[in-house]
Amino acid sequence: MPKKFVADFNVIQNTALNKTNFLIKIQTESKLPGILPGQFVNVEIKNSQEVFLRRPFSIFEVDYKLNTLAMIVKILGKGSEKLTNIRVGDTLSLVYPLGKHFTKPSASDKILLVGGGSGVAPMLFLAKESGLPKQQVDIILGARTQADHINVQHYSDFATLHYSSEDGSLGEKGFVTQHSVFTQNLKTYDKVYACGPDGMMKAVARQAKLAGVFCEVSLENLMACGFGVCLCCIEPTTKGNLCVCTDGPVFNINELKWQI
Amino acid sequence: MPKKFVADFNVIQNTALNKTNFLIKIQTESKLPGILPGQFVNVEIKNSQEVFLRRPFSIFEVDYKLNTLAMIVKILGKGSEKLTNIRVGDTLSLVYPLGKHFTKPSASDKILLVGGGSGVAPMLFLAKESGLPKQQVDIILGARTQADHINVQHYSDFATLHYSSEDGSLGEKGFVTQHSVFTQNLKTYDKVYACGPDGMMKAVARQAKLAGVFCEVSLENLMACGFGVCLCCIEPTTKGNLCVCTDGPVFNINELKWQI
Amino acid sequence: MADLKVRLHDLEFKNPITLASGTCGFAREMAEFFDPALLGGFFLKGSTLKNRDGNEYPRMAETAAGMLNAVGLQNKGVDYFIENIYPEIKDYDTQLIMNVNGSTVEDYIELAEKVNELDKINAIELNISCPNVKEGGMAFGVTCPGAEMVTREVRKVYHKTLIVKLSPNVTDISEIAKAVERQGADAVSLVNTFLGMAIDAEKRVPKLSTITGGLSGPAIKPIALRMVWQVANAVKIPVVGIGGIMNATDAIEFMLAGASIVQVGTAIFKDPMIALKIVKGLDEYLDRHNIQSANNLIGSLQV
Amino acid sequence: MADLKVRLHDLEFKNPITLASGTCGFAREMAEFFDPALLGGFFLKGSTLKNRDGNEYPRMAETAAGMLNAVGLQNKGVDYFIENIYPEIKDYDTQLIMNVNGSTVEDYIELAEKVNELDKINAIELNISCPNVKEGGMAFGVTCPGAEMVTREVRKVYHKTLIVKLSPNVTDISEIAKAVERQGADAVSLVNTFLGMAIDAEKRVPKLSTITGGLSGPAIKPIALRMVWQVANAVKIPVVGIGGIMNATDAIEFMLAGASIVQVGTAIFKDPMIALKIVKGLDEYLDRHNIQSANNLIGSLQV
Ligand SMILES: Cc1cc2nc3c(=O)[nH]c(=O)nc-3n(C[C@H](O)[C@H](O)[C@H](O)COP(=O)(O)OP(=O)(O)OC[C@H]3O[C@@H](n4cnc5c(N)ncnc54)[C@H](O)[C@@H]3O)c2cc1C
Ligand SMILES: Cc1cc2nc3c(=O)[nH]c(=O)nc-3n(C[C@H](O)[C@H](O)[C@H](O)COP(=O)(O)OP(=O)(O)OC[C@H]3O[C@@H](n4cnc5c(N)ncnc54)[C@H](O)[C@@H]3O)c2cc1C
Ligand SMILES: Cc1cc2nc3c(=O)[nH]c(=O)nc-3n(C[C@H](O)[C@H](O)[C@H](O)COP(=O)(O)O)c2cc1C
Ligand SMILES: Cc1cc2nc3c(=O)[nH]c(=O)nc-3n(C[C@H](O)[C@H](O)[C@H](O)COP(=O)(O)O)c2cc1C
Ligand code: FES
Ligand code: FES
Repeated sequence: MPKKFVADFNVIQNTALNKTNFLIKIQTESKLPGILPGQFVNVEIKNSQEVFLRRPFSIFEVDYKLNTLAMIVKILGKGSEKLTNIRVGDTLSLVYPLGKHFTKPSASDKILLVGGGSGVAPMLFLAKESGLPKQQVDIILGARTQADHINVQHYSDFATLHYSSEDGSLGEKGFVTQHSVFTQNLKTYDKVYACGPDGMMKAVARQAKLAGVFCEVSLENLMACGFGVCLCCIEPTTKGNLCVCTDGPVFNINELKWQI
Repeated sequence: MPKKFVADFNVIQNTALNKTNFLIKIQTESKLPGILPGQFVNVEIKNSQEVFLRRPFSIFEVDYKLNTLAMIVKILGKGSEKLTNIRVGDTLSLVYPLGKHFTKPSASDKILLVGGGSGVAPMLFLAKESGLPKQQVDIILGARTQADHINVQHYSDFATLHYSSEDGSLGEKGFVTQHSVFTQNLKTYDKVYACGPDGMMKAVARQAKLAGVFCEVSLENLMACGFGVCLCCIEPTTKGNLCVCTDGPVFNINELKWQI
Repeated sequence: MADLKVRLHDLEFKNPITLASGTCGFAREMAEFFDPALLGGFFLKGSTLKNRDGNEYPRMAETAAGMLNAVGLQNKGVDYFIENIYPEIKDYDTQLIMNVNGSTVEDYIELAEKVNELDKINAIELNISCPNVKEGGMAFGVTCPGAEMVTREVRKVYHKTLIVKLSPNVTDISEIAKAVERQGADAVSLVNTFLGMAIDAEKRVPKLSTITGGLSGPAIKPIALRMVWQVANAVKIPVVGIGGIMNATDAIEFMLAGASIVQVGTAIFKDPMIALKIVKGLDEYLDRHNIQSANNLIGSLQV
Repeated sequence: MADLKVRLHDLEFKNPITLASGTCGFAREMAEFFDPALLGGFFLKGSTLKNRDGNEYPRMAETAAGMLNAVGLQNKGVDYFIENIYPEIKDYDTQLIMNVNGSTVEDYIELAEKVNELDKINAIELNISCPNVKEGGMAFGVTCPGAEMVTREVRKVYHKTLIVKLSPNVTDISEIAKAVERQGADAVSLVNTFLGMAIDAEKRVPKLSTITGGLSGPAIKPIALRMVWQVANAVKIPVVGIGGIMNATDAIEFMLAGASIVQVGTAIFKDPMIALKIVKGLDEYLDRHNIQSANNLIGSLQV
């Protein structure tokens, strides 16, 4: 019985969330396997003379009834750009589900989620799937300016939303780790989860380590295969070089060899 | 002053003429240079991981007022297939105009045009541009069956149309060279022009040579550049190996080293 | 339904489609997608005597129709394999072939001795062509004396099918092939990756931690195909064709050029199921061309 | 607007972007598209002593991100060039460089002597790396003694800038580069095409009349770039970078790796105007990175 799959999905939605972020929703005819926050898919970029390999994207939403998946794609280069040009009705080949998920919080946990850039996708998924009452879930969403933020208001059913932006145009001014929720309450959380640019995750990890709080981050190393055979995506850890695609992308910060 | 150009054209029409032939009409903002029947364009196939080089297509129609060109594209492989998927509003990069044209008939000439497959395009263009009254222009269009023929009824303003098909489903049964117009009247023509599959052109050439009639054919050798620098498209001739893209595609059959 | 069975020396493959070393893990990773028994075989991830951490990140750069890798033979060592991986995969109903790598001849010998004891491993692929390690690897594979020496010594201790994997980074690959044939290789496999390089123009630094790495994928196919053709015409032992095979047509081309079996590598990253599609495509091709057996395809190019 | 001027030995190029031999005809074909004075230079179609018909059709096969050619140096011979083509192009305000090819050393010498007399040809590119001819060509370029011998003999009779074009079909291209440097080459250009092959699987025949041909285009770029990097680090004479350059970024990568000028080849077939776009892109890059002169880019990779 296979545990990982390759299949063509139908594109049923492609919506610009802002200038560079797109919500792409896709549907398959087969039953979806169980998927947890932190896992990702590897997407084929068709019709490009420049892109050769697939591109990994976090799973953002799952609907097991409709067999749909959603992802948030930020335009970074040629592959993501091409992907965001896809039209409803086109097909998208996925390898899925890939990688390890975030540790599920226990019922009494108070958790803090920190998302930056396209890293908001797995954070929002985790907020929704945490199973915790909204009061136990805080989420800080960071971006450069208001225009870089995406509208996630409807997630306020699952978490208390906090915003930060470097220029102060939305929420508190500064980096996510300068947000008052982060600086003042960090120690009060049982678990901290982060996904976003390297610098941001390292800053979160540094503070969490100092505060002695459980912290998991989701890495975005360059990948060739996405399922553990090429050994290109490795990250140095206390257990040696591990594959981000199979041993991660979620890592406990204590495992990582980050100089923080 | 450049004589050859590279430019993006806008696709303004893409119509299926039958199952495998498409009429693609494109428009440019710049003024078109003078273009004569037999000349061709080299078209970039975008968004294909398999196709690397451009693909040559004969010019089928020119409108100098609207600055439009048309070509008839037959699906043969991956490039032509991709090309026929293009949508109105897309752009198409062309290198143009390329190659030598057919010898213009003189005012008193009676001419016979023989077109097979996608070779009908330059023949119809030549019929229209010959400047001769319809009575002096006969055209035999050949295909395997009726379904492979395209509807060119409106060209009856310029030429008398004759059809042949291998199964007899349209016009006379058999090859173009078995058509009664060809077998009975060949010697009565001042000039014979042919474009189509190699086998067809060779059969036409053989008969024309026997009959001592002036005959030009348009070759479709594999090309890399299309403008005379790579020397890949050569055809052995009485003047040595000549480039089909610059010395041709139109050749007088007496120049060719065909074993006919 | 044509007969897809082919032989490589004294090994039978249920079909000529296998997966290349370093691109299919230890076969169990592929078993998460499909039943390994459906393929001719698996060339397992390169093993060394001792644990190797491999090179630093980044190890990968995408290129036109290909990729560079600089993995550097990361693996836990042959003993770990024997104790922890072999038991899990040994009953897969397919050919499992170890890919062995040394920094010295002694390494190769010791590895071969150990693998010789493994019941379900019927062959080794001697990798003398890895461009991504400082010692050994390609250094042995780019000269005739080097290639001969390793082959000769391993031949002495290894009693099953010995396949030597050749480097394409040489002036005349047929000479190397003939040299290893002389020393008792049962087959040659080619090609390993081409030494290449990628630069980040904006940052003005190499894209790989090791500056250079190994190029694979469809970009290299025309060169690999030429080499397989040359070698198949130069040696009597069978040839394993590798390099940029992405679909059934590519596989067929390598067989026409003289390969008895082929390995699919980088294509797996694009589509983990690709090898099954290639088996199907090969079968259809043989039927369409009225060829009874895949054997009849081997070296049947008309020139 | 940065300063794009660069030097190659004692030649000045108004910018480092030139077109590769065999892909830009005799420059006049390009002049039908744009003013030749806009480019650094043109490496003219390979000339031989006598008229050559070249190989039979088909001479071309498309491959993944590249193409194979088997033109085989079709040209009308150097005398025809001197009488009929040279007069037409000699006043183009750009560097015109002859690409000369022989079957024997004597051929090369005689060619060099003739070209030496041409006022407006300031350099020759000695092609010892053509894979598409039976005699001479690559045979000279794949061994150090062969490369040395041709270079030495031509050096004796040719008094302007002597560029030797190297074959990538070798185990160690830096050795060949060092060998020709020793014999007085003023620069090396690399790479020529890789020997490759393509097969028509349906017809079961080779796609080229010559079975094998030369691979060019973006597919080969990573290998070419690696070779330019290696050679630039091995010799003191300047290096001309060639191989799969499709855009300004590619050209910049070759310069970072150590090329003083670059040649654009196959990309011209895709876009005859490409070289002008590359000049513009290079200029923009230099401005964006605050680099005053293209000279400062050469070999400035940070490793
Ligand atoms: C597990 C995982 C989950 C991810 N989830 C998401 C997601 O939900 N949404 C999203 O928008 N993106 C996500 N990413 C990142 C996404 O894969 C990259 O943005 C994408 O691959 C870029 O491809 P491209 O072709 O657009 O960029 P390219 O044209 O290939 O590269 C553009 C530039 O970005 C750099 N770059 C490309 N990929 C990466 C990377 N992974 N890390 C660092 N630098 C890189 C390149 O070196 C280059 O400089 C995820 C990545 C991983 C590994
Ligand atoms: C001067 C000229 C004018 C042309 N005019 C037209 C036209 O008006 N309309 C039209 O439909 N086609 C025309 N063609 C042919 C057209 O260029 C080819 O059909 C097209 O390039 C095929 O590309 P592809 O990618 O679809 O086929 P591929 O996938 O590249 O090839 C499919 C198969 O066809 C063979 N093949 C491809 N091109 C040729 C060729 N030129 N000669 C012989 N075999 C070939 C290949 O070897 C392969 O077996 C013309 C060609 C030339 C040289
Ligand atoms: C990521 C990666 C890792 C590889 N590791 C090995 C290895 O451990 N041993 C080996 O012999 N070849 C290794 N190779 C080379 C492949 O087995 C194969 O020879 C090469 O990739 C060419 O085939 P392809 O173009 O189909 O990938 C590796 C290739 C890649 C891409
Ligand atoms: C069709 C064709 C013809 C060529 N003819 C010559 C030649 O006559 N002399 C020569 O030195 N190189 C010749 N080359 C090699 C190119 O100059 C260049 O070295 C090679 O194509 C790699 O560069 P590219 O990838 O940019 O094309 C030819 C290449 C092609 C594609
Ligand atoms: S991407 Fe291949 S092992 Fe992780
Ligand atoms: S196609 Fe290049 S010369 Fe004709």
